[in-house]
Amino acid sequence: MNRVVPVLTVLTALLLVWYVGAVALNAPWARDQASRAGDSLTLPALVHATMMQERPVLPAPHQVAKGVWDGVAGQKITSKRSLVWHAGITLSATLAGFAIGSLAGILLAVGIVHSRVMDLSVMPWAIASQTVPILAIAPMVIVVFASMGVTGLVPKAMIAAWLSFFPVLVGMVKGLRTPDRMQMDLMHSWNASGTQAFWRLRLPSAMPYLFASLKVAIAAALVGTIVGELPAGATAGLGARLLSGSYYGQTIQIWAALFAAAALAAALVAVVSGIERVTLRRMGLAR
Amino acid sequence: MSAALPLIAVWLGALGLNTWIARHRGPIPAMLVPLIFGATILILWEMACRNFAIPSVILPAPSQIWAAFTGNLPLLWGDFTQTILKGALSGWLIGAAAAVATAIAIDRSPFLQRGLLPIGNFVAALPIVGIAPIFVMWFGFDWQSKAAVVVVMVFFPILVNMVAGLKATDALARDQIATWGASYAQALVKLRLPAAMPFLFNGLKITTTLALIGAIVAEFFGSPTRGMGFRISTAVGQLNMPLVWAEILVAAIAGTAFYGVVALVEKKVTFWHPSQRQ
Amino acid sequence: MSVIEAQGVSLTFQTADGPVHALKDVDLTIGKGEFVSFIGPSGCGKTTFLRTIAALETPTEGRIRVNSLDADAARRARAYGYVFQAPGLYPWRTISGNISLPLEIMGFSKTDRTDRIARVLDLVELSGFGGKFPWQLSGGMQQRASIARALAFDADILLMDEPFGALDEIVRDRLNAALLELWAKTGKTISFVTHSIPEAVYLSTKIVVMSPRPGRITRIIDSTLPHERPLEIRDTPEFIRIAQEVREGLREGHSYD
Amino acid sequence: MSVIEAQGVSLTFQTADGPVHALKDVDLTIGKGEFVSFIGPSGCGKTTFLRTIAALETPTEGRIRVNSLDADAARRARAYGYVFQAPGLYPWRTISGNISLPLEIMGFSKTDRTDRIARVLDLVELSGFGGKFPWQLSGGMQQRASIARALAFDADILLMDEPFGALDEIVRDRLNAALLELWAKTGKTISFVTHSIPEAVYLSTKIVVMSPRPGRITRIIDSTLPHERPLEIRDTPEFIRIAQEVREGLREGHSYD
Amino acid sequence: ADDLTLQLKWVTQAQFGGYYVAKDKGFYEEEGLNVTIKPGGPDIAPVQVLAGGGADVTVEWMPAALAAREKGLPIVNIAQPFKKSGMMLTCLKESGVADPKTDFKGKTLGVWFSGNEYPFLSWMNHLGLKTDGSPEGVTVLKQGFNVDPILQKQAACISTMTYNEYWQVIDAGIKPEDLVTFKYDDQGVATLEDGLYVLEEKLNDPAMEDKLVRFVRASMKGWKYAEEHPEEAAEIVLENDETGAQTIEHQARMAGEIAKLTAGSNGALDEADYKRTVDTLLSGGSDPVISKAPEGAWSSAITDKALQ
Ligand SMILES: Nc1ncnc2c1ncn2[C@@H]1O[C@H](COP(=O)(O)OP(=O)(O)OP(=O)(O)O)[C@@H](O)[C@H]1O
Ligand SMILES: Nc1ncnc2c1ncn2[C@@H]1O[C@H](COP(=O)(O)OP(=O)(O)OP(=O)(O)O)[C@@H](O)[C@H]1O
Ligand SMILES: Cc1ncc(C[n+]2csc(CCO)c2C)c(N)n1
Ligand SMILES: [Mg+2]
Ligand SMILES: [Mg+2]
Repeated sequence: MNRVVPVLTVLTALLLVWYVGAVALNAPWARDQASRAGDSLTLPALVHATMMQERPVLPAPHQVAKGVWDGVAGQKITSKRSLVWHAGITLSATLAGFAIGSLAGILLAVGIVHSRVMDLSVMPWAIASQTVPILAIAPMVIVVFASMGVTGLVPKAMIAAWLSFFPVLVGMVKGLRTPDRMQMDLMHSWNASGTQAFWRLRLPSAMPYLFASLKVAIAAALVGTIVGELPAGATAGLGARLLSGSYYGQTIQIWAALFAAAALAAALVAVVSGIERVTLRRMGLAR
Repeated sequence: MSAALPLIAVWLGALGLNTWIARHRGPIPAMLVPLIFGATILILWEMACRNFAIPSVILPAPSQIWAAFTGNLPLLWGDFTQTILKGALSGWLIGAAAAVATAIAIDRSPFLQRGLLPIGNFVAALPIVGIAPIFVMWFGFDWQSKAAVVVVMVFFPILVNMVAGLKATDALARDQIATWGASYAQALVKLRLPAAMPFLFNGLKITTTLALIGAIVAEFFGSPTRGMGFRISTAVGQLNMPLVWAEILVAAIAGTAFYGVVALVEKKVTFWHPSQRQ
Repeated sequence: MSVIEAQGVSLTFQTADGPVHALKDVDLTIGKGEFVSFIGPSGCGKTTFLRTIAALETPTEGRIRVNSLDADAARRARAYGYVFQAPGLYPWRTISGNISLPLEIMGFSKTDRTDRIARVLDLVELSGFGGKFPWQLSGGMQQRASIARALAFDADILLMDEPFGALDEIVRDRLNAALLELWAKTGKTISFVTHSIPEAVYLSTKIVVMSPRPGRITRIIDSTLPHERPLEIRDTPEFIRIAQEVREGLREGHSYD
Repeated sequence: MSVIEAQGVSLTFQTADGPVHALKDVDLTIGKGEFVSFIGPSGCGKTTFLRTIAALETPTEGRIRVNSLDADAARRARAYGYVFQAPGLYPWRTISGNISLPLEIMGFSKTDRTDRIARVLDLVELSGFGGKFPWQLSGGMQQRASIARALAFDADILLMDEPFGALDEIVRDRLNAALLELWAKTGKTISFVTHSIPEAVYLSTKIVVMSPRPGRITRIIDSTLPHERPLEIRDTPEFIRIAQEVREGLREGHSYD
Repeated sequence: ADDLTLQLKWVTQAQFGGYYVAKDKGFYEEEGLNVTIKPGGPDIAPVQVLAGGGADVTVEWMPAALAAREKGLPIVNIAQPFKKSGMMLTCLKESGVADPKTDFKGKTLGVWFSGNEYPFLSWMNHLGLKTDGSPEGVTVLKQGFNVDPILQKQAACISTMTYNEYWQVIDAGIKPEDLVTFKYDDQGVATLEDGLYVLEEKLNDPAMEDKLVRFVRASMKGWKYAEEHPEEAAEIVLENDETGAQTIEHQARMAGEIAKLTAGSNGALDEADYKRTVDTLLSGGSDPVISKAPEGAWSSAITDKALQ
């Protein structure tokens, strides 16, 4: 409850800035139109004109809200014009990619912390892998998968996984190395095996790092999926929706899809945060 | 099947060699192991391209890529300055500064924390692909719009880590500084910022590579006729895959170097953290 | 003039398996320049009481006044130096850096800081270790560094939670003597938690005996020893009598569980 | 039969501002069932020596054998329980969970674990606190929990680094007696670091006095006290004589700096 | 039925109406074909999909196809449903561009890349304008997916198709009289668009050849139907659009414009058109798109049989 007031305050401030921005950015166009038509606009008329454009440079909040509302509530969920339908498609690939990516990140981190060969050899190449501009090779990934007969969700999920494994890897390596000397020594003095020290010391210590990384990773997975949806032939999903909106200069549609994607990302991050809070409380780490 | 056998043989051989070298301590094995690992991948790649006759428009062999790399150095250098130095680096610096400042602002005020963080999460989660065309519209075709994309892209990861870091001090240390009647700013500078450094660097490291991706990808949505993203999309259209991969090679070298520098600074700054002490 | 005044202070921690009554109805007045020791079984609330004085905990009942201010205002006025039970040194600063920290916060000049650091390092016998990092020191050395840190800025009130627990008898004797000397010279008010009966008797003008579950004061023993205290005073009958009284008080506390 | 054997052990730490000679030419043999106390000024290498025995540090010179194995092999054979100078409890586990941890690692059954936890909690007078988290306990209670953890799995060798430093006299006496009883009953070999001369004399069959810079053994005093030791033994002339000898040894060590 | 995959050059829209009509009206089915239509996108290089085995036939523009052929990827034009080019450069009148020969110098022009830049480059070659940013040439912008650069006045001219982007500019509120357009066709630099291409080796396989014959026959039937019923074609396209972003007005108009481009083609490539395309690409200064006249880049084998 004590969140409502602050959130609303910030929201109001943001909306205000947004409206001002919308007027400022859309005004040249409105003036241009008016002067082409041979008349000039009074200030109220100008403001009014900036709120009503069909392809505004920056759509006003209420236009975006209407776009989202039409996309969410104005259609049957199974309709191709429903944002829910597109979001569902994006979500499934995001979750699959996130699962694969974070699992890979965790496993690699475990390997790196326990094996010197992996520590020395994997990390530089994991970094290099992330510098490969994904949009550039995404079409190739899709082409290669397609030539193996795999299409649909899997190629997108692989791109999502590609982007999401790295934050998890970096965070987990740091987290798994966080236990201080005395804690490691205790384990040592009990002759705990690597596995035991992992489950009982390294992993619990790494939890705060892990969750910070997972939050980044799930957002990254969504970006990856959307990127994957662009060259995937732009058939369905929020990415395709963004692209087609962009292609036809439908700014309102872009922003509506953008907000749907951001809402999805925020929801996903919130879910991870929720799991984090429960887990850390269970572990007694959150006081 | 028989085409795969030599590949497996090479892979096993390299693995064995590396395992043996890794038993030795010191800087030379530490250099050697990743190099051998990388060399193995390259050899396997080259062999795969030849043995399976993979067409170069799908996947060029390393030797072809290298030829494209050495043959186009001035071009690649121009793209590098445009995309990495102007787009990625400036965006990363601005984004990181903004994220740290926001984290501190949020941390300072519980009101903002409750109000801004959820909305901040939301705004920062706007996918770049949607933002890029808008930013091109707002900030023009040149590197400024790319930097803006990078700012948005790196902001969230750094913010998340920095907020976590500012919460990371233990109760004793906080009590300690309270007894000295430290002002908020003093507690921040002397205690909480240093304690947050391991987390901050976590975020900074993750975003070095994100910054590159952002700058390159943003060029797909409109650019002048130079830059790595421009070159890649153009070269893909021309089926000049070796040049595409040469650009990717540049990105990989730049990204690894960028990451390496940040990691080096991290080592200097957080020398006291158990993960650095070992 | 009373410097610290506790009236009907109670403090209850709410934990998952029920409330813990760490302090119950504690009344205590500490005058200016007094040296008060707290002694009592482990878990009886000594640390909690010191923390309450320092405004690190808020009493659930009653109130604490320090220098006629409420505790938190006194904290902001930098009224005291606190030595915690654990050293709590910052790993990213050297020993000198750690001692320098509160001085920086309080705005001492660079040269003044250097002087003070050298002086307190010498006092706790750590000269030459200023450049080391905390994890390069032994347990006792870390504890001494943390004492040095609290002494460096010359607060009027010192709150010390088992400062000499990890030190051997001989260093401890020397530091006891140094502390007494400092106290006599500066007229500081000192609250001191210890587990050693001789130490409590040797140092204090007043000894507060506490007992657990709920944590409360069971005896307050005023010392009749003179202000001037050579080490040999520990063999006088007066000393032994007071020690005996404290021991009895302690024993009573223990018989409760 | 010798259980721990150190021959010419030296250990030097390399730090940014030069090497620190934590141990220099240490020779020591500890027989089966002995109770050896280490005493010496802060920073003289007691902790370092215990860590070397436990194979947590590798000597730069000389060698250590435990149970005729090298130290690391003995560690792998789970030859000892180690009580560190700081409690080092895991914040994400309750007290019971902390004690249970080494038992889980060593593969004790669930019921066995529950029994043992109850027994050692009782031994250190913490029954009823098993469900609390470490930060909900006082300093002394945390220290006792860490002792309980090391006792729970019944290792043949106990390495204890100032286990009773944060406890009051009365609990300390009781735990001293309990430790002696445990030792007599089980015939464990115990290496024990303390700063208290009476404690060292009361508990030990052999007292090792160390001195710093470089850390080395200056005296080894064999106790002539009988195995059976009521608390009153502390007033016997024999006890006082040995204590005096230890005190002299300590003083010698201090005169070096 | 025999399976066959068609890779489009761009997203689902009336530009590809003929294929969707053929599928929807059952023309493919009648020929015993089961055709999968894969939409393209800004970063799909159709020839690459072809090389990777992701499709059997692709829709591509001839300049890109010939350039790919010169890069060593043997692809062959088997049919040419589009007779005319729809490409043009659309300029704001206020930017002062009236005559391409004199007015482009120093202006900023928006161009599509990813293999679509060849016609533009050869046109500039013809005009003797440099495109590398040197002062006596033009400044080239890589144009994104939309017509923003002209609306935002970031460019004097942008690339448009007669059937699509041009109307987006109009829809955005700019009056036709405020615009100047230059069709590639009118400038004599037109190149062939939207042909059907396969890998050369496929033609050596009689079974595959037979499939392609049936495919081209059915596709042309679809195209001719679409030409006559643009409204219906637009509706069919809309049904097949999974993004749900298209509007019927825009697609119907597009179908009408496309009909103008397909009119006059029966599917067979006109050798004269081919020659003109090759000449355009070969000609011009220092940096021609292709360096020598290609051989075997088209084949009438399929259309000969399909059109009997
Ligand atoms: N944060 C907390 N949450 C719950 N219980 C607490 C907390 N802090 C202290 N306690 C409880 O309060 C009681 C008093 O603790 P306190 O630390 O004051 O003891 P103490 O007298 O300093 O003991 P010691 O000599 O062992 O340090 C103990 O029973 C302890 O378990
Ligand atoms: N990791 C380390 N790096 C550098 N120096 C160290 C390290 N650990 C210990 N030392 C140094 O070694 C010496 C011996 O330390 P040790 O901890 O063994 O002392 P101690 O006898 O246990 O002292 P105390 O009674 O204070 O615990 C000290 O001078 C200390 O500074
Ligand atoms: C990024 C981008 N690249 C190429 C084209 C060109 N293009 C390929 S097919 C086709 C038909 C349009 O209706 C067009 C214009 C574009 N538009 N956007
Ligand atoms: Mg305490
Ligand atoms: Mg020690």
